[in-house]
Amino acid sequence: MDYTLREMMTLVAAREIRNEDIVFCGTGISMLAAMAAKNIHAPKCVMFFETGAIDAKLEEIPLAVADSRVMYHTSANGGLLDAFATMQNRITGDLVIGILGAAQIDKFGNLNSTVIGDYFSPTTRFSGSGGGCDVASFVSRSIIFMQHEKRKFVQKLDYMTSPGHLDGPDGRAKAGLSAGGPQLVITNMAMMRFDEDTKEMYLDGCYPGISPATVLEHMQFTVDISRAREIPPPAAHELKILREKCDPQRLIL
Amino acid sequence: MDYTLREMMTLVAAREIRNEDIVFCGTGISMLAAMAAKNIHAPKCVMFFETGAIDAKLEEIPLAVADSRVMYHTSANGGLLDAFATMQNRITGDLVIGILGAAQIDKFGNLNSTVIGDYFSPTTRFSGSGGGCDVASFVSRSIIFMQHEKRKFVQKLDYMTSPGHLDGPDGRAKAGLSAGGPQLVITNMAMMRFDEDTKEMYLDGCYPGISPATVLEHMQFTVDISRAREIPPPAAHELKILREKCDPQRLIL
Amino acid sequence: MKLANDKVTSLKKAVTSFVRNGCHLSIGGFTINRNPMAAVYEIIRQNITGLHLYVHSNGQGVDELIGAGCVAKIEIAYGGSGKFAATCIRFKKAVQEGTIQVEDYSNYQMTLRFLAGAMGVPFLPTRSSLGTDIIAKWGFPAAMRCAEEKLPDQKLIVMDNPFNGWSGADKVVLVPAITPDVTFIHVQKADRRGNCRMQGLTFADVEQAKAARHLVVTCEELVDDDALRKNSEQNQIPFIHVDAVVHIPYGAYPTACYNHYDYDPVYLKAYAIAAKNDRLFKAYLDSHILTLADQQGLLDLVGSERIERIKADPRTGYAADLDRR
Amino acid sequence: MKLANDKVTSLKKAVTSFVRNGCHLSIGGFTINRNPMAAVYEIIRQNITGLHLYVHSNGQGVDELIGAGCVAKIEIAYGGSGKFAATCIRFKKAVQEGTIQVEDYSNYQMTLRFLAGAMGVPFLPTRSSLGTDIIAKWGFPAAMRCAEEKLPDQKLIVMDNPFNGWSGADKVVLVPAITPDVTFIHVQKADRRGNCRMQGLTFADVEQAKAARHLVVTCEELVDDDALRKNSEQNQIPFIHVDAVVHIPYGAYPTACYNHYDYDPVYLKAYAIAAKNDRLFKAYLDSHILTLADQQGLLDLVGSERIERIKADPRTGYAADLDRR
Repeated sequence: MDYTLREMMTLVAAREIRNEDIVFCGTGISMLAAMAAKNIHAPKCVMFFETGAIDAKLEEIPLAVADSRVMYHTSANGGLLDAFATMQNRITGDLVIGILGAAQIDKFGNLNSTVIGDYFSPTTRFSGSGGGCDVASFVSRSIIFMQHEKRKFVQKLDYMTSPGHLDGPDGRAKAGLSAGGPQLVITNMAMMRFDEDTKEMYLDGCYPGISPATVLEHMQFTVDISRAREIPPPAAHELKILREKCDPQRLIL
Repeated sequence: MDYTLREMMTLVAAREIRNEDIVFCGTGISMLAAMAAKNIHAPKCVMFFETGAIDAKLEEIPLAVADSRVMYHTSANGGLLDAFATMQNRITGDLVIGILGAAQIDKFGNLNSTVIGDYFSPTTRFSGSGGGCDVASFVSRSIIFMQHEKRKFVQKLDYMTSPGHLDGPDGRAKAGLSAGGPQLVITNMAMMRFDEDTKEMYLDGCYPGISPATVLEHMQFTVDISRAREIPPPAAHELKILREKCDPQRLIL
Repeated sequence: MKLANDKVTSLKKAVTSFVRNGCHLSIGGFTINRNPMAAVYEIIRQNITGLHLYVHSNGQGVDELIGAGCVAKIEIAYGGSGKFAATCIRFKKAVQEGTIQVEDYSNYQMTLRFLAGAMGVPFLPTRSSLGTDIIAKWGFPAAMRCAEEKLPDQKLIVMDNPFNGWSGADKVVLVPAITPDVTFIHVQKADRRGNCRMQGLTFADVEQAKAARHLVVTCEELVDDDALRKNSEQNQIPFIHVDAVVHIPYGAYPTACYNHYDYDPVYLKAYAIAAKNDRLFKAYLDSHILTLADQQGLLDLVGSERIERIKADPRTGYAADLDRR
Repeated sequence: MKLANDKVTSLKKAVTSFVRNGCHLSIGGFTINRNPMAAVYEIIRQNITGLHLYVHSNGQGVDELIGAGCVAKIEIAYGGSGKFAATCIRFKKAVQEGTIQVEDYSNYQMTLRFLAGAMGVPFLPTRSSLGTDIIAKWGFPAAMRCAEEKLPDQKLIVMDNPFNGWSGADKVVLVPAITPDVTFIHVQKADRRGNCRMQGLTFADVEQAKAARHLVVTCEELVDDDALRKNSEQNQIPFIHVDAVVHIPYGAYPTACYNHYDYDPVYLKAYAIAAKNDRLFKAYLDSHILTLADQQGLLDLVGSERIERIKADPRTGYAADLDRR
């Protein structure tokens, strides 16, 4: 069955979401991944936006986390203070899995979504942290979406917007952050996890037809590929639900 | 026209409230003073409770600041966070006049509403600060209601619950409090103000038939009586409004 | 637990599950309004002791818990029941007799402490209480604080404003976060998953609720699953904070519940009289709590005529013209 | 002013009264929802320059203010308009060309900074951003901060937790309070005295509103004086914070206003195209803002058919089935 890489990425992420998760969603495929999980295997998982919307009934795809579509049929319509407190508070925060994206990532899962070039005279300016830095600081588990390109998997970030494992195993603890950090990087080629001991990224699996060597060619730094497996392609029922129930208008896919 | 001292106290306080004031009210005669002001000469003044109720329509007398009667027909029903932030915030806080009471007061207008005796094994325990300390810390103007008794106007408080002028002219600034502090003490005998330079209490006026000497007999410390005048008794229209409109059931009076 | 679809349970079970001897407890409400009284009575019936209680301006609920001997330590801003007891009577007695230990804060400080807990930060700053004995005198001595893992080492900390006088402040008081083991609140409406909607003033219930490890909600009305999803900006507490939901009409009685019923002046006056005398108070505990099965038992004892009298007028939300003298 | 009974005025007058060249301004809303766009357009028409802007995740409003040359400095967490512009286009351009100075915070930090202003404290703590460049890199250099009285000397401060690890935190980040000279927000309902009721998400509007020295509220519906006094727990902002009320239906257009209308995808897409090109953008400013008298002028230009299309469906609060591709 034909599928796009964007569909693959969405479904790979969806598979990581459990029934017991509160899913912090951004715009785009991150919310689509949560919608897919909810419709496929985790009906009880709770979608949650930094704008303060909890457990919205998404009859249509929101085009921003402040889209009025996230306000419909929610458990509560609060504000930013409520949303971030829910993540910073360990009682509820430990239930949250964050989904993030960025312009650059390093081997410890630190993210840049602020600038390319010098911070004080950037060649490219991006939107900035938004809630990204907050989520990355607070939640114990997160999934990162990336395009697999050499300029994006970098030796050194031009600006560290959101903390991953910082400089390694003790990075978060030394800085004063709570335990946890990124778990998973999902790209248009592969899926990476972080080694339990070194907190460095390693290749967990490649998409069908993509070799570990190809993956490495698209990164500035090398990662362990010894644990790589082939990731199963989307199943027909997954694709059907994603296409027909989650994004029938193809607004994101 | 006959009147009780409680009526006199209430109306003396009411006269101090202006149309431009947000009045922080406690229970009892403090809210009655605000109601009287609103009905007599300051229809625009806003009554405000620490529970978060703003500008309630008090069709009946509340018996506590959390009485459901303060929740009816308000501008907003918030919570304690809203109420105290409104006072701590200088933009709105400078509009607020607080009305407080206590078990003990000293010459600088500091208040005790916590214990008589040693804090760690008190002979008498009172309710504690409630919002009293907060209001006294935040607002720039406050009125204090007291019974004029020797055991209440003391040389030294058994416990300082709420800050007045602390130890004198620079007391609040040294401690880190904002400017302001108590303006007025209204008792069952007299009205006291605080000297602009020394921040010590002085006798501003006595109720009809009460001499400055009598007032001094009811205090542990001496105050300047040279500025004392006779305070005009309640006018007939003031009493009529107080009795008929504010507390017809005589719940407080 | 927090994400379960149906959290409805009995009060008996909720108390048994979440309230242990010596646990750190918080109850919502303010003086004589929306105290979770049914829960308080069940805690008393289950003979829980050694509680560490956190409240701001609580009255009736605190006084009954203390009077029944459930409380060892309390952190509080105000113990009073309005006109019915300017200072809560059993609270006063217990402090004077040294049978409970008290730590005093102001109302705003207690509220900020709950907010800090809810936010997941160790403290919040305020300018309240600078120069006072709330700062100088610690009801819980430093040694006890250091020994007890569930207490912060300091009651509070006065700190110079590190932003060089920014906002006109030279100093601030930092007050430490509270994370109760369990909070009980009583709300007007909840659904089976635990979404809550309060009417009238919320006091500090939202912060007390979100700060707690476990949250038990008692409600006047248990509503259909979709009922609270319309106009959900009115839901102050989403289900993700909630562990148990108990449907108890008149669950705040004898305190008030806006839009449902008023406080019962007859009850509160009789309570104040009983509370002043140990023998009478023991009789009160027996007749009004210990020998009853539940809140319905109390309502039956009080009788429908008195309950009828305090029913809220739909226009004002309280019982207009109630005899409260 | 804050206690006046009738604060209704024209937008022109509100902007003239409260917005000066170089003043510190904040606008409510989030990306493409409930931005106070009518106010933004009036600020542009009045040719205000040198603004110091405070926002969290603002999109359309920020981008148009920057594009029109009103802004000199901005403190911000996120400049984006959802799918229509992942990064706001004129914002991006202005930063890259160095025509505005930026200070970056996270969304929570900006919200806490507004909350600190609203609370009247110099700072609030969070655990966000420890170890990142948000802490290490200051967009506004220390010298500039010290020179400008209206800026705190430090961007933020990392501090050891003075409560010895309480709440599991070893360190916290303190972020300084913001007190804008004026905040503009757009709400669904307001009365003449300024009581406000928002529907759907409130974002950080409440904090932005209460932090400001002056607050201008634009509203979809101007309601009778008593209308908001029922169920007033739904009023997020009481009148005591408000300086001016302006009645402007479609005051958030082309961004959305829950229960009233959706964002206009046609407008936002056309804007994104124009914004990418200086000549087209100048033409856009002329045709859509500068040559028009007011928001009604914009609605007339856009035409009733498009306005009809974005009208909110009463069940969901947005325009169901709107073509948003």
